[in-house]
Amino acid sequence: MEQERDTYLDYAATTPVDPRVIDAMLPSLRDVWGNPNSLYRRGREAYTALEEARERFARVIGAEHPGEIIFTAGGTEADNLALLGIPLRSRPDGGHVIVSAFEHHAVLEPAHELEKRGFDVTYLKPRPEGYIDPEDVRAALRDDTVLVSVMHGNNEIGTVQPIAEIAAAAHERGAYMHTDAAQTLGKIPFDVTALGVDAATFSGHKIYAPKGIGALYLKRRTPLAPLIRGGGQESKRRSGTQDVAGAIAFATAAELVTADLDTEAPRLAALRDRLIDGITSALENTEVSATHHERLPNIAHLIIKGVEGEAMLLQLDAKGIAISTGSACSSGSLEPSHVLLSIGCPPELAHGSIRVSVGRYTTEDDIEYFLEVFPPIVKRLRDMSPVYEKMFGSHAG
Amino acid sequence: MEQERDTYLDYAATTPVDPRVIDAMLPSLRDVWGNPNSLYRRGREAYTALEEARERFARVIGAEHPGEIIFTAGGTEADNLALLGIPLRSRPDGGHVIVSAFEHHAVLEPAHELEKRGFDVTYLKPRPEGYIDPEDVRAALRDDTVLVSVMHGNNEIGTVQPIAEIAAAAHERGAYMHTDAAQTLGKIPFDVTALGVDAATFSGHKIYAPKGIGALYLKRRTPLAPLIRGGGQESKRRSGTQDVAGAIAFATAAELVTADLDTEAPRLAALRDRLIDGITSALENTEVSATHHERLPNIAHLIIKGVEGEAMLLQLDAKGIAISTGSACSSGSLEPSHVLLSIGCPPELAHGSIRVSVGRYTTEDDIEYFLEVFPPIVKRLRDMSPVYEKMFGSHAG
Amino acid sequence: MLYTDKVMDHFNNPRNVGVLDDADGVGEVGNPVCGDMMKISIKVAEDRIADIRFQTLGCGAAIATSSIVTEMAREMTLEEAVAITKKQVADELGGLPPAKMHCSVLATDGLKAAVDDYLVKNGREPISGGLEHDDPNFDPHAVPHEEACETEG
Amino acid sequence: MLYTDKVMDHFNNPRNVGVLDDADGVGEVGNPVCGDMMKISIKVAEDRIADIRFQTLGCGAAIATSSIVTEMAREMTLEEAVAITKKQVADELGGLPPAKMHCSVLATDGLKAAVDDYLVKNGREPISGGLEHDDPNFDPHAVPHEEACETEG
Ligand SMILES: Cc1ncc(COP(=O)(O)O)c(C=O)c1O
Ligand SMILES: Cc1ncc(COP(=O)(O)O)c(C=O)c1O
Repeated sequence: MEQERDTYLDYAATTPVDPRVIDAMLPSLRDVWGNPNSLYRRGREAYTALEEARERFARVIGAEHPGEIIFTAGGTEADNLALLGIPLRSRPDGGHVIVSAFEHHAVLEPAHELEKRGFDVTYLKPRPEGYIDPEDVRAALRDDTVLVSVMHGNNEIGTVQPIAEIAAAAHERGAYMHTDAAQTLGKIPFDVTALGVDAATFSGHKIYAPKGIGALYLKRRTPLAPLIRGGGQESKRRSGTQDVAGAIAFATAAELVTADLDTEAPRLAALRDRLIDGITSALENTEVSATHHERLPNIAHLIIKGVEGEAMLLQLDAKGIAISTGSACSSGSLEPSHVLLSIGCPPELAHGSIRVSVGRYTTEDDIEYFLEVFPPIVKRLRDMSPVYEKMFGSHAG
Repeated sequence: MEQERDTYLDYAATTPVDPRVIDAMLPSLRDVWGNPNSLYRRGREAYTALEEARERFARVIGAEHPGEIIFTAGGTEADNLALLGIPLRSRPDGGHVIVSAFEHHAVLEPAHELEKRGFDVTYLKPRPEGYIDPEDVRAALRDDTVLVSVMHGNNEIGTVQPIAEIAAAAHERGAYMHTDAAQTLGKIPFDVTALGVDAATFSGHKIYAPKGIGALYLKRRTPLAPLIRGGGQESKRRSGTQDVAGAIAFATAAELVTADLDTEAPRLAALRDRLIDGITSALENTEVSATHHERLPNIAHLIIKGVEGEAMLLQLDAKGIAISTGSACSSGSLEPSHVLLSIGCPPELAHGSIRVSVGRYTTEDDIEYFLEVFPPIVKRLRDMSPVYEKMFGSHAG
Repeated sequence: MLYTDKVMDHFNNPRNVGVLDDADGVGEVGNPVCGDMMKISIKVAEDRIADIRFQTLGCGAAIATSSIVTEMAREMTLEEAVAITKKQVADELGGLPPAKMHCSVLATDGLKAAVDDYLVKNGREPISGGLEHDDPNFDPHAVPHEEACETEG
Repeated sequence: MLYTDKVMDHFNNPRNVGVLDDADGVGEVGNPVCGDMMKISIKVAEDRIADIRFQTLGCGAAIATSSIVTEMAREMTLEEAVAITKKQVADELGGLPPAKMHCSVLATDGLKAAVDDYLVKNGREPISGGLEHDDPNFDPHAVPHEEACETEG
């Protein structure tokens, strides 16, 4: 059967849970299940476990104080909390907010909501190379700019933004700085203090922790209106009984991904580069989507001209390979990836994009298998296309 | 050592995770860890697992359609989503909302937020017996009432509200009806269709599932503005990569608590009644806080006059017993329980309240142990009080 | 979002792929900018579809609906062929995810265009009544709210 | 919110509980409506606290701070006794959770009230300078935002 192979190359979408992470969270599910807000022994044990996880996570990201970590249900909630919470508490009557145009929807959607609530939002276009230039941020800043949110590593094209410089520019004009670091923690060196940001988003399931846990780093004294209100947990910034097991899993996972970063990052980068070389040399009319040199080691993003992304994805799936695509079809909308469009990629090419992302369990063998399987799939789909020859020359593939 | 005993009597605060629930979620952590929004096999497997969990949970609560279940990070998020989402989508320019005054903070706090956003909110006082009378709801309804939110089982005093009648009254006037059922699922028969509500809140860690998972039931065609926006998961009503393992755990737990309800409810009620009899006959100046006869089988709530709640809690803790209290001290505020105040309990008595709640693993032995340990603690604290004799007569305890 | 086995079968083993060199009618619909493009060529004999081939650039559903529509149309009269609805195409495949329903329009439109092309080339009146895609009221975004597709991370 | 071991020790084994029958001074502060109430009685010899007892209705911190303040005050001059600050009480216990800091005011206030009571009964001027609790600027709610306590389910 074709499904025998199991070649997972979509680590940017989600990661397997590391068995060590499961082991770390099981005691909390089995024994330390108390409510961390209760005063008796079981509650205190859970509280201690939660606060230990907070300290460990704070240490991993270079926060000065564990109280700067707010545990959330994931990256999306953390993004929403920062994007709505900081402006709404700092300038309840409205002001100006800057976000980059190629943010994750978890940032863009709350930005749209801010517009409905009286804020002016600038959606800053990335440079065609696929990154946000600090000069462009500087030019967009206004006296009433309250927040700048620019993602650290882009989840599609994998480019890394110069966050420290952007944060400095924001601070010069008195704006707070948020960065979505869901894709960078554990991929490149990361330290909130070195970056100088006021807030940063993290997601557990991108770093080998389970789905449903994440965190917002919020520098002390940064104003924040809560998104979820109630019993006042997380120092009144995020109500709801805390997911202690999730927090432990998350802190453990964060320690693990940063511990072997020095050896993993070059290993992943080599796999990524082999993959890109292999594709671009085997197939004509293929290219890397964004040329900016600062990039995540684990994401390869390519335009495969004249083929539709979902079709490639499904054909690869039939061979046991998992990847993702920025084609419209895969998103349920009719628009291809807003990220690709934002860097000037024409829609007809954006429909033919694929993202291949590697991770902890990816081997050279996986890449060679991909390179063996992929070119014939593209050739077959190009052969089936009514327009490939017309649009891209006479020899398909 | 005193801590040898482990008598957990705070099931209304949180519950241990049922080992069967852990077993049910482990495959999803270990193997079915794909992103349910991805198209390839691993994604489809996760999607199928998630949708199966949704169907199972929908069946347990009597929903007509699995799409009526929105998974959230817990009861608090579900309450916030209903309280903000329904009014803000139905009447963006404001209107009238009714909540009972003894709701959980997870309902009251978003209600305050609605006020800030231009809504008129009525905080309906319960009757002194400790329940919400449908006639009072009827009298408070207005033509512009968009939402009525009355909790099913009160988490402190354990009274059960006549939700079906209240929902009928709300619907007569064109208002939507939400109920917070975090404390009732698995304690009393529960069916959203029989209750006739448009929305209902559930929390995993109250029913032997892990913390950090919950759900909002939202009847088809009920308008809802999302609270957390982004990738459009949960049919655009709650973005964020879904906690598949949590959803499976939650559905499993919900099936288990309802499966043995018929035998468990009377067993718990007997334990509760033995506890109440034991306390009130051993100690003078003690009484049940709310007399309303419709009540949860698992919660005993008592006023222990002339003693402060946290002191009782800590003394019991030293004997290995876990309970909770509505005293101010335990909440970090200076106000005692808003629930007790709302039913007319004077603050000096509210400070002396305890909640003892039983559950799946509570035995008769636990109750007898409690009844052995508790009276001497109260006597000792009353002896230490400068005002007990003056206020409550000559013989302390 | 899940495809049925039949969709996957037609996607993985599409029937009647290609171009008929001596086609009597050719229909080309869609637009690469929208990510999908389809070309159908037909041979006609006695006002029935005697042979049929397709080429499609598009997603799994686009390819599967193209494939199945060629199977459905073969041997049909021209009238029957243009009457195939997108719902019939989807039903024949055992259903399509709501967000993919618009793909079946591509297939039926391609067929209609090919039939009309044949008729017009032969000096006859077109019979399809226009393409659904060109209908100003056609809104491919109109997906039932609750079932709209979701995006991945 | 966690209590230190020393708080728990003083809460579980409070020192100097009771009333002195032949007290020279008695201080009663707090209010049952607020959940806490304290009574201190002292014996005074040569303007030093020769003996001391307390009764407290209140939470763990209220009882522990009452207990420790009686230990601290014993043998002190009256002047030294009224000068004990709530911070010293908390420090002596190895710290208190921020939300409980106001409890130490009860203990120091009780002591001040007892000393003043003794002085006034003996025709002398009170020396405590007033109770902190009665200070209109005293805000027991003023807890640092980030460390405020959390409520349980
Ligand atoms: C950059 C980025 N931000 C936010 C998110 C959302 O995080 P989560 O899936 O934990 O909600 C993701 C992934 O989905 C992401 O890649
Ligand atoms: C009635 C009620 N509603 C809501 C909640 C909040 O649920 P969660 O702890 O899952 O956020 C609780 C418990 O804390 C509760 O008892």
